[in-house]
Amino acid sequence: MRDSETTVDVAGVHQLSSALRAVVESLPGPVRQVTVRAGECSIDVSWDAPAAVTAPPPPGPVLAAPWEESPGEPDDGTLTVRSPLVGTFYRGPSPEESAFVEVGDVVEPGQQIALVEAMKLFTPITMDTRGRITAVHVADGDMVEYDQPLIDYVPVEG
Amino acid sequence: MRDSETTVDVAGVHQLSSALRAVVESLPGPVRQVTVRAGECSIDVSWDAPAAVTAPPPPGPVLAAPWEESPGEPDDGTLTVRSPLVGTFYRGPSPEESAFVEVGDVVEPGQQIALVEAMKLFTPITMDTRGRITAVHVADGDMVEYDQPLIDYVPVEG
Amino acid sequence: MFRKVLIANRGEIAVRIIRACRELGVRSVAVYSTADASSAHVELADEAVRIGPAAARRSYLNIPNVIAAALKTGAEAIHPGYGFLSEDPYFAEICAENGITFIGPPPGVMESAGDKATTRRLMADAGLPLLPGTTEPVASLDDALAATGRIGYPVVVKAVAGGGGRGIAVARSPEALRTAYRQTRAGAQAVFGDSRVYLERYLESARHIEFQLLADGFGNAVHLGERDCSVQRRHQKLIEEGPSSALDEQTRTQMGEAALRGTKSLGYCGAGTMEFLLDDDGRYWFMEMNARIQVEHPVTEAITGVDLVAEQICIAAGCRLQLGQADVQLRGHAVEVRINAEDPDRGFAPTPGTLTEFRTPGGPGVRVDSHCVPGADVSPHYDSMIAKLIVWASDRRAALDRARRALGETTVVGPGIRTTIPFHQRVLDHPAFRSGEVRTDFLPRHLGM
Amino acid sequence: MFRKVLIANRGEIAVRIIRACRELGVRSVAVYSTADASSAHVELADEAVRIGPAAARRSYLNIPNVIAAALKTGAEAIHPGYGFLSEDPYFAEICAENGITFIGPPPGVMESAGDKATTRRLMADAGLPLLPGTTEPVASLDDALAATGRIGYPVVVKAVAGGGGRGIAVARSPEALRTAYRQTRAGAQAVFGDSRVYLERYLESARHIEFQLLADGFGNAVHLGERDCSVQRRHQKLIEEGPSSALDEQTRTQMGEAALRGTKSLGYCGAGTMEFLLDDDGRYWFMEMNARIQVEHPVTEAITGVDLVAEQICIAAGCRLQLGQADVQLRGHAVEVRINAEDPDRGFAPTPGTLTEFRTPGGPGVRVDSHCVPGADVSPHYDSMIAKLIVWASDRRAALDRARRALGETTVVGPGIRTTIPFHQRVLDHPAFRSGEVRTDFLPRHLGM
Repeated sequence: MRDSETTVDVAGVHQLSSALRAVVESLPGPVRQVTVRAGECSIDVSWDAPAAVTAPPPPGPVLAAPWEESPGEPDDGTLTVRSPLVGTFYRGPSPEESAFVEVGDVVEPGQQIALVEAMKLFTPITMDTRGRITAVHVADGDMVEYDQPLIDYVPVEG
Repeated sequence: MRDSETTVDVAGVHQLSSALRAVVESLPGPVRQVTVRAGECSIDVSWDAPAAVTAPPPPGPVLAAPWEESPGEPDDGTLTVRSPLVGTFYRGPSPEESAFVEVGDVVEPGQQIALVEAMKLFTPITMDTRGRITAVHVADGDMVEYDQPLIDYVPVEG
Repeated sequence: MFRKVLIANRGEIAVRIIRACRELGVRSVAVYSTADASSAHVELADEAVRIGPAAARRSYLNIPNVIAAALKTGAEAIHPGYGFLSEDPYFAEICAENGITFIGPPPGVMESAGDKATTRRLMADAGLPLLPGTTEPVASLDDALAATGRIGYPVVVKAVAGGGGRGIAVARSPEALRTAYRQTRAGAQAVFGDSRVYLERYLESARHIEFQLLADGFGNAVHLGERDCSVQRRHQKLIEEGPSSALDEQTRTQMGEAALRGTKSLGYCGAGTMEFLLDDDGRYWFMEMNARIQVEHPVTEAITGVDLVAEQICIAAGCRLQLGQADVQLRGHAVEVRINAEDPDRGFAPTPGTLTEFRTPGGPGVRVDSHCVPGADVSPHYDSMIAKLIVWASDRRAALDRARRALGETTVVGPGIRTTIPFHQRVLDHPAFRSGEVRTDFLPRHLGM
Repeated sequence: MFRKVLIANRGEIAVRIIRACRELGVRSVAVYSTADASSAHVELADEAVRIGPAAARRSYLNIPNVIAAALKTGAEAIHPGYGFLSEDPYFAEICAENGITFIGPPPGVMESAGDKATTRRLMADAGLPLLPGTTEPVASLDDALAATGRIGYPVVVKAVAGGGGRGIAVARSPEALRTAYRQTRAGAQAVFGDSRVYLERYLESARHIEFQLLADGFGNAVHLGERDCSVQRRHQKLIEEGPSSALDEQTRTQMGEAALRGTKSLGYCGAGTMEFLLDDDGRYWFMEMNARIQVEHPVTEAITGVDLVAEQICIAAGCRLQLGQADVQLRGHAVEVRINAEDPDRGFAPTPGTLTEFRTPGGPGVRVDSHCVPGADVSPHYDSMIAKLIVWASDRRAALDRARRALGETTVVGPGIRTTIPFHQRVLDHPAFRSGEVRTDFLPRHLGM
């Protein structure tokens, strides 16, 4: 029982609007044009660019992953040094001293570029090959996980 | 008691939406444009790029259905008379008498072609249109379910 | 014991009954509408018979088709579950006429329990406390207005044929009573085909306490403690728990004995529930008798360890109740929440659709009763229940913590589908609910709903 | 109570512990290997730290990385689950050195319990019955052969550092003993880094009965009844149930008291299990003490209503045990079956793979503990368990019927994946199993396995 009758069925269009959204969300791929009709009411939509598909609902509790999962190697030849253990990342030998490396430095094979500390054991992080540092992903003193990207470099011919 | 009465058949659109998805998922290859309609409701979708097809989910344990689920109408013009109730199927008025129809018979609109008995009530099954009987799917005395295919026929011009 | 039982229902309760049959070694026959062709109860049963199209009136409420399905499959008994045909004495009679056992009370008892005026009279005779009201249906609006002189306001107008919170309206003034009287009569005529109504004093804020009962055909009966269903929205239960934090052992014993007395005076047989209101002075009042298995029965199963559906089937098969009152020991605390496809932010409007994701919780003390699987449709043709979550723990606080944990693990996703999960989480986190101070006005008072 | 606990494990037991933490209001930290990045324990925990590659030796057994993860996330305690680091006294010591509470017994107690020869001596002193055997490790093959003169054949050679059915070999003749002695020593050296072995009389057919124990740091201890784990394959448990149909109340009390006596003489603290063999004359013999939560702990949870993992955490946090022996009341019967990705027809060979379908049972009396969801990988790197199914009912027969019903509802499908479900169904249907006449030789005797 409704309190007031409307001459045009605005409520119906509202209801259809949510049905329309459900239709778009349920379909695979970006759609260009949709019409839904129920009795007297209908909605007709077309997108200029293909419809941006609504993001799927959040997958439950958010994983507290501080770094990109398997970011893959970009195509520009950049390589990544990853953490071989869990611990605290240090950019230099002590707070007073300067960092082992800075972005832009060219570093030699075997040269130390960072330090990871766990249980008072300090594990030096070293270069395998000659390269120019292009990014440092972790701040001094932050915790790193196993396999976490630490430092990016581009190989440089010897 | 509902807060708001549904003015348009949103439920119908929802059903149609899941039917639409099922259609898209069931078809081979990427589709470009689909329209589904049932009574007052319809949905019309077109994709910009062809829709990426999700593989249909495995059908799960087999339903113990004694007859083909929605066999669809074949292309040769055959139509099917289905049971309007649950009961026992009889081909003739009594065991002593002959069947109402046999395969090959041409039957007139309104003519009785079978009998379904439930709770000692006998429901005659009759033809809507003129047609030639092409198959009888159920044996005399077998139980039939609601909507179960009973008899096939091909319409014959009067 | 029966060899084969037909389940005249769908959804989670059909699944529940099929499970009980399987455990008892009884074959099960599902009936289903076209809309439910791929539903879990069809898949789980030993046999399945299609009985009609989606509309319940032409399928699950289609008595000739249900009976024909039972006769043709050789089912010796029919379990009606809840809703649909479960409280229809006419259906129980037809079962009897066709030599099929109806798993429930005898038709005469169902009729008495279904007629609220008759039940009130019988309960008054058995010495159960009744709220001030009319013992007979009121004959006219004038009679109703006159009766309030004795009863006082607020007053509730109830359809004689109603029950489970349907067919009732509250009036706080003579003007409101005029409207309530007319509307309830008209609604009752339309829905139940019986326009008779009676009046009862309305308690704005009370505990809804119900006792679970089991009675066999040999005069044996036990009660299995109470459930507290005070969290309601417009007289519909949303959360049920047991035991009630409002009852001490003495009150529990008294109310249980009263419930047994009332049950016996009805000549009851099978599983049933007697509903009471408990006011703030600790007085309890008989409300109604439900002659069916209830949605919230798992709460009692969790705290007593008794399988109520199996007991129903055994009693209907003519077995003697093996339980004595002393065997019924309550242990720990249980809570049930109904996970419905409804949008709590839009007045609990149903949100039917297809479940693209459906993950239920597990681990200790967690029970899920559901007919849903990923890919299942929540059909707009039937009720919107997706699952019942029942948790048990050693005490109420641990049970609430567990319920919260389990709800957090539950994933229900589908286009357009919203669920009551966020609502339940809000209630479970609410200090008033956690303190146990919950009455039937909890939602308006504490959640503004 | 702790604010944050790290779980140094994976799979269902990690999920189990995270659930307990959540119900207690404790934040949980998961650790995981690269292979488990999308595993349920990572998703359910409040935080997660990647600790190594798939190989357990470099991840779940990598003590520096586990400890670093705890220190960096501020976890105050580590729960080791079962397997992996759970019985490593060295790990418990390192936890202590780093100011982290190890949720388990003190390192010294773990060391005693882990050294089978030491435990035997302590238990003998506490008056527990021991099977004839050597109280000290045997020094040479000649000593072993000489000891059999006193012990008799068959005899079992056991690694001092073994346990849980690993590092043992049966000999029925002096020739067999030569081989068993050499092989067990070599294997124990390789696996445990400790080649010492001792001898014990071997019972071909006995009941495996184990008592669950809880002890706090204040000298309070209770036993929570027994589990019967007689259905074994090569000393590995496959089905566990409780109570045992072989114990009457008097024997249960006697064995429970003996278990408590032994527990106290070890200075035990936390949750533990004492394993006994019960021979056909009704005599029981101490076997070993397990200083961890066990796979089959839910059987005890089902019949006692006690949350063992929550109790472990509370005890480790320094809480007093709230349970007295009189509070422990056994109710009904529980059965646990392990659903493993193994092919029973090919010697229970693991069948890893991806689960395309995974549906778990529900309804009354059914508990599922699992880390699997549809799409999950059963990794070849770890054990092959997919889920534990635990059912409870009012008596043993009803519990077995329920287990059968629940297994029938369980769907595990994936390319190449086979499960132990058909095996469990065979056992549950077997007349000897149903009669309760189950001993450790059930598989060879009744199933020819």
